[in-house]
Amino acid sequence: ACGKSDDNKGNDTAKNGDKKAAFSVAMVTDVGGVDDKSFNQSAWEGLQKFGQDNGMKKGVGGYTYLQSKSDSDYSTNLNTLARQKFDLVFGIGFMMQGAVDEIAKQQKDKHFAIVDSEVKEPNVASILFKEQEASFLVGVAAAMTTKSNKIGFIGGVESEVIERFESGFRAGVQAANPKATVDVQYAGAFDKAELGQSIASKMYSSGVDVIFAAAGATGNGMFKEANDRKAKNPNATVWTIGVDRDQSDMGKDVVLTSAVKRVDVAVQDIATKAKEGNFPGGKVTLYGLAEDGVAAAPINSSVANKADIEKAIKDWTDKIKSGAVKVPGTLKELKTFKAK
Amino acid sequence: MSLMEILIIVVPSTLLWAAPLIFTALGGIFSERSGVVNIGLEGLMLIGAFTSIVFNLTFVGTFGNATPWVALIVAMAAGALFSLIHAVAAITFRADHTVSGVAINLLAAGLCMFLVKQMYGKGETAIISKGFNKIDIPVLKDIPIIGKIFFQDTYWTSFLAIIVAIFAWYIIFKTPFGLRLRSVGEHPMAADTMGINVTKMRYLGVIISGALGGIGGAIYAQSIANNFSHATISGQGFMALAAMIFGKWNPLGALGAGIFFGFAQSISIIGSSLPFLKDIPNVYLLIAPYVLTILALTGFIGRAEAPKADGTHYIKGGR
Amino acid sequence: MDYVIEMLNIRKEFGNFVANDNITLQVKKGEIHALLGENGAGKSTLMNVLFGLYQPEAGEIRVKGQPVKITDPNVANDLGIGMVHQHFMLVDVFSVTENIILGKEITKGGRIDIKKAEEEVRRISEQYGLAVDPQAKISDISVGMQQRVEILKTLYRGAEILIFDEPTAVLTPQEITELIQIMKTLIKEGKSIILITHKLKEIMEVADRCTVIRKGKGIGTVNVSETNPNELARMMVGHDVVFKVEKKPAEPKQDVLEINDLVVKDSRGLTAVNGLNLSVRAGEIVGIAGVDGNGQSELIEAITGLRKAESGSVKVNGKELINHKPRKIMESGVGHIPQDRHKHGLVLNFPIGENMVLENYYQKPYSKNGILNFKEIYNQARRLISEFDVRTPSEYVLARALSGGNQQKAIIGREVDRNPDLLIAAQPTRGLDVGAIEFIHRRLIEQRDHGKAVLLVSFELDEIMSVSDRIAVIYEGRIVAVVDPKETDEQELGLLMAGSSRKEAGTNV
Amino acid sequence: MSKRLQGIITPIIAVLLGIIVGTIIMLVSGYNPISAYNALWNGAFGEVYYFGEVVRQVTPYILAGLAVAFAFRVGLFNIGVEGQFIVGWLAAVWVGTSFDLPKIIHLPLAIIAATVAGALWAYIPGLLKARLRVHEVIVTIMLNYTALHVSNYLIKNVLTNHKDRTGMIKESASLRSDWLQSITDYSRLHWGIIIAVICCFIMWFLLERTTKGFELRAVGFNQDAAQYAGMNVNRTIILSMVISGAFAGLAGAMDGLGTFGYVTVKSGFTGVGFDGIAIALLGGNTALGVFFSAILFGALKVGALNMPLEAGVPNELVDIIIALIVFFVASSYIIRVVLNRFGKKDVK
Ligand SMILES: Nc1ncnc2c1ncn2[C@@H]1O[C@H](COP(=O)(O)OP(=O)(O)OP(=O)(O)O)[C@@H](O)[C@H]1O
Ligand SMILES: Nc1ncnc2c1ncn2[C@@H]1O[C@H](COP(=O)(O)OP(=O)(O)OP(=O)(O)O)[C@@H](O)[C@H]1O
Ligand SMILES: [Mg+2]
Ligand SMILES: [Mg+2]
Repeated sequence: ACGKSDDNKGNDTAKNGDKKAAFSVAMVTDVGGVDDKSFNQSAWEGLQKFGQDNGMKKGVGGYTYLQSKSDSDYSTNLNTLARQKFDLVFGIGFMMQGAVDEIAKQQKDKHFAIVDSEVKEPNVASILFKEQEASFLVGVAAAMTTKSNKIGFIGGVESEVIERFESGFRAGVQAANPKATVDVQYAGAFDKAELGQSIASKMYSSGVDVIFAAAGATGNGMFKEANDRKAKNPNATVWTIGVDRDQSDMGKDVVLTSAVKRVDVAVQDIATKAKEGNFPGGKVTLYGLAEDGVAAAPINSSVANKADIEKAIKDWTDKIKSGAVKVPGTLKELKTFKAK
Repeated sequence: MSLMEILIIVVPSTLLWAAPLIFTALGGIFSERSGVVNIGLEGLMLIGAFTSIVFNLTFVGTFGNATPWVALIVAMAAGALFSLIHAVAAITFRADHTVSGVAINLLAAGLCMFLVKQMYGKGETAIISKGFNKIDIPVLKDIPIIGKIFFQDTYWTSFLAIIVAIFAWYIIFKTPFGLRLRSVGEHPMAADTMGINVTKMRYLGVIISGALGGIGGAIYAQSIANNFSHATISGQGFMALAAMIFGKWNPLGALGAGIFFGFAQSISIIGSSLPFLKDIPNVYLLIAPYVLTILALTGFIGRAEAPKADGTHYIKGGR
Repeated sequence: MDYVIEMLNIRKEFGNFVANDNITLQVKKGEIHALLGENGAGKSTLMNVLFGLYQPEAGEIRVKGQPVKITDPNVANDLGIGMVHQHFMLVDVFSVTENIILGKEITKGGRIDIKKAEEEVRRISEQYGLAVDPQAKISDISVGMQQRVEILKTLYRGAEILIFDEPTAVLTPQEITELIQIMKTLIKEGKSIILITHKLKEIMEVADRCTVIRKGKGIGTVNVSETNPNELARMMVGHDVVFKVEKKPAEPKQDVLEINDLVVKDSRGLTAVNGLNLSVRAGEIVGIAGVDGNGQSELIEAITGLRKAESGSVKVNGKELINHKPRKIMESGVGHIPQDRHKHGLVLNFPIGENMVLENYYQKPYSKNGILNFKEIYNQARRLISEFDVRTPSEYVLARALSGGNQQKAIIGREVDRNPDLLIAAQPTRGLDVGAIEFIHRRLIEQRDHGKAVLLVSFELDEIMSVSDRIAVIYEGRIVAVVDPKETDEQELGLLMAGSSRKEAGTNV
Repeated sequence: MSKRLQGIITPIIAVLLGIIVGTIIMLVSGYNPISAYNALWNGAFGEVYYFGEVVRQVTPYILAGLAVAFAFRVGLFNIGVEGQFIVGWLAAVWVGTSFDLPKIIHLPLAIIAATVAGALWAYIPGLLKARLRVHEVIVTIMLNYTALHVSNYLIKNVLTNHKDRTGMIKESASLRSDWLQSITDYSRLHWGIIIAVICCFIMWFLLERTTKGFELRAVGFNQDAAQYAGMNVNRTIILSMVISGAFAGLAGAMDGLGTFGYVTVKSGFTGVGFDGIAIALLGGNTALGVFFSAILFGALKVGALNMPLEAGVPNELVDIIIALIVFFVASSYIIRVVLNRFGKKDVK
């Protein structure tokens, strides 16, 4: 509401934007904030795109976000946005499930959406991704890239979402190269880059040549390790696979691909539906390959068999989209998974 | 996995993780040896991490490959400057050292994130392009066995930490400065009657701790995290504090403790690849470093005595 | 007149309190000048002003006739003024040499040249006859040696004028003799000395002149050869003082304390009490004479349960109490005036009132059902404060704010009031002025007369001789002799304390 | 100026100074301080909803502050409140979800479970300190991480079947109240605040009025004298850690049974335990002081959430202001010196 901050943001706040009671939408991030290079950022990008496409302004009455500083802030933030009369409020991340559930019951005339979790309330749209499908594809890529037949997986904190990444990834590896083994290790944290780095170092040292990290900022350590190894020895085969968005910027020589989760697509989609009066309240909307909700990022151009990999990914994508292959989303399903 | 393989994996990652801890713990030692309790180490690391990343991002064009080293020096200066707040509060204003240290932590966290948002308009910085890289130490790397374990795929900063720790030990125990610093932390009134400026020594102790804490943060940021966000420094300062106590306020002790922490951490990582540990729940490996530390403390370390006047104010003529 | 030091009309205030009010002190070259005054008279303050630790509000200081501003101890050092403080200013964890060179280190290429420094220390210590081990850690050496280190510190800095603040309060008779010898040597070497002491005997023995202050004001300076202890005491307190404690012959009854073959280790794991036997009867005061470090502290700690005994037996009223909990022992009728009043005797940050019930706070009427009854606690405190003449603004001030003498009176009041069958008094009068000492001695004797057993540990032979009914000499953790104070003298005791057998000592008389 | 008056004025001045410096920072960095403070105020007290949220936030803050303060009073630095908080939260939800009992039994049982869990978690450093003289700071730091990982494991593998979140606790174990929520416009205000206030009283009473408190304080000031006086120093050290941990565990129950009603897998610390350190120190480690500083912290934290939206100011600014306030309170010596100087002038 004051001089400089407005200039900075290049946008206006609500105070002078009272033209009409237009559609407004907001989101609450978890402690990561909108620049976590991961799904908060992706969600915010989607929201911004939606806002710009619809000629909305940033701020109250348009589109905005609130960042949480701890778990107990989710509820307050969701509530604040609902009170500011935003028509639709997104809660980004499974951590917000409880808070969304609760506020949705209280603010029955408002619409909410939750990403990565399910809330069974008529005014809440639940957005779930089939992470396993994207990670299946990167698993295929990993399996076709590895020379040592040793592949690594670094998980952040053991949770349902990361379990989907893990099982999909392992299924993909298994499908494309049954001889390859996957070394799975959880760091126990999403914010400990040193753990990511040490785990990656261990994996590379023990012969692993492709690692997939579904571990937030912990994964940064993996990129660091791979870049270091590459810088030291340009002939080293140290591949990494990013997560959530195309993380090729984390190291142009070492990022093989990324398991992309198009939170932005989902957010835009739900927002658009809500604006048009088709809000999928009370329903779970699943975003998988078929819905363009997840994808494998482009394969690094310096991979020798890039074309083969791309072809394989295309084939598997078709199979998955058609339902011919059902990618396992839990470790239990993985046990019985057989690639046809 | 053979023992050799294990060592080749464990040792470099131990040293990598130990380096920032060692620097910061050494900082704590200088401060506490002078009698000023410093639980603000976390904050000092934060300032160091923040400064180094910002500097690195801004000046990488100017300094090229030397950027991380220059950033290290800048972070050192920033840490020293920031620690002055603690010095003024704890020494001149006679603030409770613990309270002031807590304030340092809170302030650093708030300020750095505030500035990141102010400068970049978002909650975290970009990734730096020139950090500290893996290296093989020339000559030493060729020593049979040892060379491969200790001197290959490692970081200059790790060895810098070891050298600085030894240097700090020398300073503290072998030089007039060290003698005076310790005397001020043990019995400031005695030092005063010997014509030593207690206030000056304590300021120096705190400023050095700021400088070393800044370096610790900068090393962490530039060799591990590669950018700065709210999560970059999350608890490492407290681990450094623990390393300082674990090492009994002795630089070589802190060196050992830092390496021990790094080792415990690495062991927990390697554990999942060892046949006999493979099937135990992950949680045991996750808590292993912490439990090991507690066991080590109860087992062979025994009681650690802080400098006698640690945390006290020196008031001329007081009792 | 050839004065090395002149402090003219010095005034020093602490807040609203005037600690030094227009005091003048003039010290001639080559003399030992005594400074005498009650506890809190302002002696230490005056010396701290001279040493640059405090800045005076008014007055002038001249060194060798030149007016000077002594802004900090460095300036004092440069002017050749050195001070041996009342509370030693030594860093426990440093070696003797490190303590001496601190602030004026001998270096080689940036590092301390410890070899050379040790040689230098050895050289000075030989020159002035101050035997020390340059490599020993302060925490490992005796109080006497610590004091020699203090003196060496000043000499190392080339001090010409030495200030001794109550140097003998912590010394054994032998050490005092040695110190007096050292002071005489120093004078011969051309130094001048200002000596603060409460012991008139010492003043009479070594001092040339004596300046007396009372309640912050200068009373006057006298030539020692032209005065006597009674006059000095009168100047100091403003009225006549009785020195000799009046006491009736003891009427000892049954054994209250019986110690058999007691073995106790010290903190370093060395045997400190080594098969000690001792008994104290109801209605008598047994004084333990001995050089510091012969197991006195460990003995007391073992009796009171503060330290684990290895073996042996400690019975009080016939009940075995060895290695029982301190509280159990206390409840069995043992009272204890501890040696270190700041460390053990008081919680300095508690009000003096709460300190008065430090040991029986949990008993009725101070506590009921686990709840404290502050009314009763403070009633008791007020009673003790008036009965034992503890000078304090109120019972609510922190114990920290009281002077040493008054803190001690409070502790004694608390212990005596519990009316223990056995009262252990360790160094009960250390650092106190004559008035306070007399008061405490009378209280101890009163306890005896009430049929209680009193065990007195003191390094002051005077005190041991005048208060005890029997004297047990402790040497290397054993009682080596038990003598009747009426049938011995300081010399014999001194020899016994140094390890000679009774016979040898006897033949030496 | 009387000591008591000074004791009240000094923190107020510290708060004012913190706000002044915060204002300067905003001016320098180009934000509008008036709208920022306005947003802060509105976000804390502007609506009854926010007021309810402030009180909700204050509840665990009071208890975490008491936990730190209590240990401090006995000369111990309990950095482990965070870990004790986490295990308390877990235990409360565990009991809250696992049984079907009448409220009169279930709720107290859940609360006691949290208290006991926190107390046990703190018993470890207490025991190690008392018996082996191991520095409590290291042990509590290490136990924080241990608590985090163990509780995550238990949530995934014991409380749930590989879920990230437990179900809601049974109504019979809940501290929530429809009435409290309705009068505060659906804030998460719950009955826990009563417990927190009672605990303030308990802490005060325990320390200042009871025999045990006498021992605890004596040990805090001078262990040697306490031992000399026949107190069991080791037992007192353990007791103080246990009580401190009990407060921390109780704070966890406030979130487990009140604010959230469930527990989730945590990717990092909640921060409540660390905020507790600042709260305790700001409150001078006394019960009343903790009460007021928890209110200040709670209001600032909740109000801060509103600042980016209403005033475009990053909410880190509030962290800075909190830090500054802690600083100025710590430096109250200098404030007192200045006050005394003014005081004197007035008299003359
Ligand atoms: N730092 C201080 N702050 C306030 N008052 C002080 C301080 N130091 C000393 N005083 C006051 O000055 C008076 C003189 O104290 P000083 O230590 O000089 O006495 P003293 O003559 O050395 O006593 P003693 O024989 O016990 O050593 C004391 O009674 C005390 O009230
Ligand atoms: N920091 C202080 N603030 C207030 N008063 C003080 C302070 N330091 C010392 N004093 C005062 O100094 C006086 C005595 O000081 P001093 O150290 O000379 O005591 P003392 O009687 O010599 O004790 P001791 O026997 O322990 O040497 C006390 O009355 C005390 O009130
Ligand atoms: Mg004195
Ligand atoms: Mg004295």
